[in-house]
Order: sequence, then structure tokens, then C-alpha cells
Amino acid sequence: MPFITILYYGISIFIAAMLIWNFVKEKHDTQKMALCLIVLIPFLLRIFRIR
Amino acid sequence: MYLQIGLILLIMVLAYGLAKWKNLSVELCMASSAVAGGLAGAFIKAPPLIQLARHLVEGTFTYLDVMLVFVTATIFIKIITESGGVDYVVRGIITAFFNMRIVALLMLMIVLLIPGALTGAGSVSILTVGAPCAMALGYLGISKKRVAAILFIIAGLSAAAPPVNIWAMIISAGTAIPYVGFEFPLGIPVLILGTFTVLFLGWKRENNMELAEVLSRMPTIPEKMNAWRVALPFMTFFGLIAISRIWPFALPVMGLPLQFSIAALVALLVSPKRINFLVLSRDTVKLLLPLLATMAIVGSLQQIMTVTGVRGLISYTVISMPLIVLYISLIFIIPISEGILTYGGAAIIGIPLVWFLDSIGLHATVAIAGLSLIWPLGDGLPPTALIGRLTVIMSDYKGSYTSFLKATWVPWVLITITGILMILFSAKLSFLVEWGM
Amino acid sequence: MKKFSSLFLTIIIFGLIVSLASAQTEPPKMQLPVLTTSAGQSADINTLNVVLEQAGVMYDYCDVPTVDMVKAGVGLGGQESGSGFHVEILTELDKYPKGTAFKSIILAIGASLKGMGASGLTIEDELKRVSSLIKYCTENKILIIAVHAGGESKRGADGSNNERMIDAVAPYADYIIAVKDSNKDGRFSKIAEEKKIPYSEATYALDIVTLIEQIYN
Amino acid sequence: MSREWIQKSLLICIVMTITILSGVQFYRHRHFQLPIVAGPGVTKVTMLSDYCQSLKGTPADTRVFFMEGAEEGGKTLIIANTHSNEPAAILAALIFIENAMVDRGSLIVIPQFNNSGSRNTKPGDGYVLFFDIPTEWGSKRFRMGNRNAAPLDQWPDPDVYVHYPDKKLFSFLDARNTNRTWPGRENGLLMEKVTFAAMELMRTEGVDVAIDIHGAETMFPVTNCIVAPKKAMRIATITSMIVNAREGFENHVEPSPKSFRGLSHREIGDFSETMPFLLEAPLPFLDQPTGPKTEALLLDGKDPFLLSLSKQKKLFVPYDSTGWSMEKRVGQHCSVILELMNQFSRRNRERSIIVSQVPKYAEIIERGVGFYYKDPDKADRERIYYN
Repeated sequence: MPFITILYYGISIFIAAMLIWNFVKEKHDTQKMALCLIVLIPFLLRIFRIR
Repeated sequence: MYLQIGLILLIMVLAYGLAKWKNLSVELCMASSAVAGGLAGAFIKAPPLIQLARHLVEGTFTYLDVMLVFVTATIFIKIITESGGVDYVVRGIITAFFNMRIVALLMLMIVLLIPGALTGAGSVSILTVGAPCAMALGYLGISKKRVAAILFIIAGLSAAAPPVNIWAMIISAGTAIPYVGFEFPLGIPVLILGTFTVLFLGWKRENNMELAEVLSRMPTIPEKMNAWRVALPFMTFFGLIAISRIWPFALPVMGLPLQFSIAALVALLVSPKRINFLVLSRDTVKLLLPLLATMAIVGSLQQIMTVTGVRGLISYTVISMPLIVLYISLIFIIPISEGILTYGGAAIIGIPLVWFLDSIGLHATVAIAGLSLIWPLGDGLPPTALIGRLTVIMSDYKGSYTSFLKATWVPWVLITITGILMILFSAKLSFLVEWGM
Repeated sequence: MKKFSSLFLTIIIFGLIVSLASAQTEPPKMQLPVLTTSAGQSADINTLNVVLEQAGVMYDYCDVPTVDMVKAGVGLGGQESGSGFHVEILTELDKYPKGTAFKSIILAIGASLKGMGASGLTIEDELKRVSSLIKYCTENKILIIAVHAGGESKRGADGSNNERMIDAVAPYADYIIAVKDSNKDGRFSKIAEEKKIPYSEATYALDIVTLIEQIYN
Repeated sequence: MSREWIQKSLLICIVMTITILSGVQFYRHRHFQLPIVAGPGVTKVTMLSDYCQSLKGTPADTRVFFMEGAEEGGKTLIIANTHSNEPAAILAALIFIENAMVDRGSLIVIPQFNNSGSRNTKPGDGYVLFFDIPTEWGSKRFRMGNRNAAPLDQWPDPDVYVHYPDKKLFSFLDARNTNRTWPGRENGLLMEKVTFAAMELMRTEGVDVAIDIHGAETMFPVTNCIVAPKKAMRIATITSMIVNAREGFENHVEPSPKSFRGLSHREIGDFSETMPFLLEAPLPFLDQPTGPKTEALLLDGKDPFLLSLSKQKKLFVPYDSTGWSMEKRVGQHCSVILELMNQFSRRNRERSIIVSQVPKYAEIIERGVGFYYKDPDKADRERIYYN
């Protein structure tokens, strides 16, 4: 895999981590929690090289 | 078929309304609409129920790369802001041009136009130079509402400006019309309309502060801040874009997210202040969450609309209109399609529309240019209101979203008229294309 | 009732025979050398050239010839192809040396905005150019053959580019050939009838080969 | 457990279910292998990377089927699935691979030219993942791919694609479109390597005729046609006239525009001795104004919206309630390919290519496409190639 592509997986993992962090930190707003997870879906499938 | 698809559309609208009534956010209303549409479609096996989850998830990939750009670009500009760079630049501009108002306005317009013109995304203009420009405009005595309006319109024009115009590129790719000769048909109207916008909205000075007073009101700047520390991250970013254009075959493709990430790293290194990168990133992602969710969910919505035939019905309705009605309705259809689908509108409506316009003897390149002047206006319309919402965040405007949108009406109308006239008289304006060839 | 319907049938059959007879007339005889060109710059000129090649009729071709070039006769005055301008000299030069006056010209009718654009022409320019060419040919007894091989796709509403091109060429021709799909509305047979021009209809473009073989014998 | 965590667990469960459910389907699609039975005419099967080292071991590498006749002659290359969402191409290519006998010259077929694209789906466009073609021994399953290569194989996209070597600008998506990356670069983007390898194949093998098979919307002016540059124009024109007169279907000729770079019908002709042709058959499934995007629409091409637009004269092809079936599209491709080879051979006797056992338009419409596919379960294991 080219080096730059690896960096892109790195950026994706970083953003996914930030989304999870925000999800964990969110205490009250259920809607925000849901949004965190929805946005996380494409990042997860990309990181695991499914799509 | 019409009835069946119309029914699915109705169910989608009802689901949206119901969600809204239950006080769900815009993003979740759209998600509800997509799920409801998919379930309704499953009754006619479009999509089969087993495929519904796949369609919903596949849609979220439509704008995955745009999401990457948004996050990395916003982190980049947040680092610059945090380090005091934005305040530094604004102070510089105000000190130099406070008494040359028109020059200052035009300079800020050019600064705002460049990032969007280079990347094709108005959001990049807002995300990179939006905040400093907003502040500078504010100190020139322009109200926050008008500042936001200027930012939004100019960012929209920057997206339409050459060399990169994503709407035109999507239509060109789909219609097999070469993406060449757009420089003048896009560049000239963008500059004229941009100049009009900054002068019209920025002409009136709404306070009578003197320079000294303005400077005293500005936030203090970290001691070690200097021109280099601000310029270096920007030079890195624009330098990376420039070399990718000048020597496209000598270097590997980096893509905007990586270019922003590298620039962010440089900004972090030269910052005179220690910045907690992780906390800053987390907060940025939180700030952008509604926007990111919109991008993901709009993709799903688009996919469900397509697979159920709703998208086809809309496209069919537009294409079947009588010509005069079509021209008039473009005023609404184009921005609204952008508001609902972002770039998706260019594919759904733009491609068949341009084939049709081409077949009745209009000049396709000029017509595409005309259309793509109007599209960015839709970036201020709900449900997505992508650039509009970014603008409000970056310009720190606290009033209602509607009041901000109302402030844009004069340039909005002018841009729309220009775009429509360009389509109508595209054959006569074809010399603009020839100039660039 | 029976009487009436048989009378009716007779009238129809008679009408059909008359209309067929007027629509399909004996092709006239034409002479070489011949120049092929386009009226409207559509790709149908390629069809025409290939038809001639199949019929074994060698020709000179230019997509946008001027009156001066036609005046220069075979060889078109030594013109060479360039951007938006194409020339091919295929005439048998041992039989018809350079400079021999053309005896016939074949125009492929069909308007293409792309084609005209590539040659730097508007529809107005093209109409003017074609008309001056036809005027010269008529004055100098160069027989004109108008061919419409593009079918329905090269037809349009009244006043459209394709119809204007047909009006500029067909009524002045000495012989009209159209494929069946081009004449679905009887446009060409009507012009032929009104102007008393010999007319042939080909089922397919390929059938034009036989017609060309016949007229150039 | 607190209320907060009950909520969170519930949300995680819902989202994970959706993710896994869809993930499994994506995975199956991406890793589905299409069995291709090498017919009696196939003499060797190689990889495209044999012509470009840098393509070796990448997910874009793909199979190349050679059918060499006993007698020396000319060579034809058939490229299918340049756009994997235009599937009549691969169906036609497989008819050639599984049935054709070459008496003179050679036939080279690349059935999945953009292999990566065939393992990709198109977000936002609601495609089916697979489609099934009925045969006498059951149904044969195909992947429905995307126009562009998968981001899993070529990532990131540039902000704007700069075409090599002309520096013409294209939309970022076109960096993954193997009909914009011609003539390609040995060390460029992965898709540039794919087209470069094909250019190398044509140059080293001395290919005379290259035929790139596509499908296009009925609302697209360049559809139901043969696209050819100037050097291939005559052969394309006579082919169009002959199939029209003898086989009863229309297939007009479009000239390849000079300023539009990156396309096979432009660059193959400009960068090699090969004569390129690009075939387009109408593909209603790709049109924007259609009803639901179902497998039926993909296969029979029947749609009420298009029918209505046809009556308003807004389509570029004749269209009635019979739609535009896969049989018609595949039949057109087979007939046009055979006639192009025939016409080339008539004009270049010493480089002629003689192919038999390939059905034509009428025959394919009568018997169906699946009639010509061999049952992989009954075929010799060594003659089955997966792609």
C-alpha cells in the first residue's frame, strides 16, 4: 500500500477516535450520541477495509 | 408507477415532519426520512428489505472524502486561531488599509476567493480564511450580519470560480463535454458579482470608530507571534496545492485532507503558544458534528431516493417541464437541489438538463457555467445549508439563521439573474469560451 | 356498402401507385469528376464518402469548400487539411488531371452544432457558404446531388438547423436521395414533386451504394 | 447501569447491527469471484501486469484471454468493463471467450478491465450488488460494479485530476476512471498503470484493432453508436451501414473529439499503431429520470418515465414499451465487433482476422445471452479462471 494511503487510514483512525471520545463524553444529549455513531459508520468500514 | 413512487415520497415527507414534531435535529429528521422511504420502498422490493441497511450505509460514503476535508481543514484553522495567528493577520490588514476602505474590501474579497477557487469548495475558503476575514470586515465597521452575508456569497462564488468548479466538473464528466474553456465564462461573472457584493454589503460603515480605538479593542497577540509564524502554515498549504498543479506528474497525489494535515502540523510546530492538540481536535469534531452528520445522512437519503425511484420522479418532472417554465423554475430548483443533495444536484438535474439544453442549440459550456453560478447559493439553504452554517460558525454571528440569509438577498437575486441570462444567451456568449481556448 | 368499400380501396391503391411513381423516379445520369462535401457539417459526410468508395466512384472531398476551390477543379487548387478543415483528393488523376472542372457535386445534408463549431462556423455562416456554392454550381452546370442519410436524428422541428439546411439545399438539387427514415413525413418526396426533381428513396444508407453505381454507371 | 449507558448500549447495538449487516454484503460483493470457462478457442491466459511490472500484485491486475488462430494474421483486442456499471460489455466479452474459434489472426479479450471498479459500489446511486443471467443450467451471477475504481485500491483522490500527459483538468472522480486515464503512466496512479499496461500490450503484441465496450444513458447524445477517431472512421462508418441494412439495428458513428483527452478512442489511436473503436449501447438503468433501480430495470431496460420522455422526443435513441433488453445490447455489441473485424480484414488482407462460432444480434435475441455460457460445474477445472 502506498505510504500516502497509509497516512489516510491514519487520519481516518484519528477522526474515528475523536468521534468515539465525543460519544463517550456526551452525557445527556441522546441525539448527539446517535450522530456520533452514524458518522462513525463509514469511517469504521473504511478502516477495516470493507468498503 | 407514478402513484407508487409519489406515495413513497409522501411517506418520506411525513416521516420528516413527524421527526421534526418530535423535536429531533435536522440531521435525524433526514435520517428518519431515509429509513421510512427505504421501508416503504421495501414493499415493492426497491430496495429488498435485506438490502436496506446496505443502501443506507453505502450512502454515507458519498461524501466521506469531503468529511475528511472538513475535519482536517477546521483543525488546521483552529490551531492558527488558538495560536493568535488570526488576530495577528486581522490587526495587520486593519492597520494597513483602515483608511482605504474600497481597497481593503477588494483585497479581502480576493483573499476569500483564492482557496475556494483552487479547491472548488467554498467551505475551504470559509474554513481557512473565513475567520480572519470576518474579523477584519467587522473592524471595518460592517455589522456581523452583513459580514456573514459577504462571507457566504463570496465563498459561494469562490467555489464557482475557475480553475476548479466541482459542479461543472461533475456535469462535464457525466455529459462527456470536456472540462475546458471555463476560465472566462466563470471568471468574469465571479469577479464582477464578487466586487458588487463586497461593495454593496460593505459600503456602509455602521460605527464611527477611529483606527486607534479599533486597534485597542482588538484582542492581544502573543508576544512571540510574527508574520512568519502565521505565513508558514498557509505557505505550506498553498505551496502543496501549487506544486501539485505545477508538477502534477512529479509528485504522488496528496489530496486536500493530507495537505491540510501537514499545514496543521506546521502550524502546531510554529505556534508561540502550547496547544493541546487532542483536546482541540476533539472539540473541533464536536463543533463539526452536525455538519459531518449532514454529509453522511444526505448521502443515505440520496441513495434511498434513487433506489426507490423518487429521485427519478423528480428528475423526470424537471426534464418534462415546458421550456419557459423550466427556465423560471431553475431559479428555485437549482439552489434547492443543492440544499437537499449538495453536489448530488449537479448529477441528478444538471446532467440530463445540459444534454437537453445542448440538443436545443444552447452552448453547453456557457450554460454549465451559468448553472454553476446558481448552485452555490443552495449551500445556504436547509436542510444541509453546508456553507451557510459554516459561515455562521466562523463569523461568530449570533442572530437567527433566517436573518443572516435575508441579508444576502440582493446579491442572491443578481447572481441568479446573471446565471439564468448566461443560460438563455449561452450561444451568443460562446466567444467567452473561445477566448480561453 | 360493399360497393363503396371496393371503390374506396381502388382509390387508395390508385393513389398509392401514383404517389409511389412520383416519389421514386428514374435516377438521372451523372458525370465525373465529382466533389463531395457537407451541408451542415454532420458526420453523415463520412457515410457519403464510404458509400462512394463502396460504389467504386472516386472523388475529391472537402468539408468546407469555397467557390474558389470548386472553381479550381480536381485537386481543389492544392489545398491541404488543417485544423477544422479537411481535404481528400481521391479522383483518378490519370483520367481527370488536376484542374479538370467538376461535373457533379454531392452534398450530405445534416446540421451538427459540434461539427460546425469544429470548423469555426455558425449555422448562418454555413447556410451562406452552402448557398453561394449552390449558386456557383447552378451557374456553371455542375449537377447537384442532395443526400440525406441521417434518418430521423438529422431531422427536426420547423425552423431548426436541420430543416433550414434541407431548405437551403434540396430544392436546388438535380437529384435527391434520402433514406426511408429521413422521409417519414414525406418532406423530401414533397420537395421533389414540387420542384420536379428526380428522387430516390433508399431503405438503408447502404442501399445508396446501388443508386450511386447506377447514376455514375 | 445508568440511564446514560443504557441509552448508549442501545445505540451501539443498533448501529453495530446496521454496520455488520451491510459490511457482510460489501465484503461478499468485493470478494465474489466470477468463474469464466475458457472456451475451445482460448490458447493462453495471462495477467495484464505481464505488460507493466508496477501493476503486479495490485488489486487492479486482471486476466487477459488469448485466442490464437492456426494461421498468422491481424490482432484484435476486446476491452470490457472499462466501466463496470455497464455490464453488457462483460456479457459480450464472455460470449467471445467461451465460444469463439479463431481461424486466422488473434483475438485478445480483457473481460474485467477495471477489476477494482468491478469490486466497488456506487454510493448514492442505489445499484444492485449482483445480477443473474438465466442459462440452461441455472443462473450465472455477475458483480455489478462501479464506473470508477474502488477507493480501497486507489486512495486518496486528488482535488482535481490532471490528465497525463496533456495536463487537461478533470473532476477528482476521474482519477479512478479507466476511460480518462489513457494512455497512462508506468509509475502513476493505479488506474494509470492499468491503461498503461493495456497500451504496452497493444504496442508489444502489435494489436491492429482495439474495441472498448461501453453502455450509455438513453438521454446521452453519444449512445447507440460507434465512436472512432479519424483513422478508424471509414471502417466504423461502413460497419454501421452494414449492421443497419443486414441486421436491422441502428448504430450511428460519432467522431472522437480531438480536445477531449484521456479516452480510449482518442489516446489509443494517438499513442500506438492500433485502430481504436468504442461501442456504446443504450443503458436505461444509468439514466437519471427512471423509476426504482431494480435488477429488472438493469436487465430489460423498461421504464415508464423514459417511455414518456421518448414521446416528448427527449431521448437520443428510439424507445418503446419493449425497453432495451440486455439481449439487444449484447447482441449489438457482438454483431458490431464481428463486422468491425470483417471490414478491417477486407481492407488489410495480410492482417485479416477470421473468427467463427460467435452468435450475432438476431440469434442472441432469440436464444438469450445465458445460452452461450458454459456450466463451470461441468467444465474442466483447469479451464476455469476466476476474475
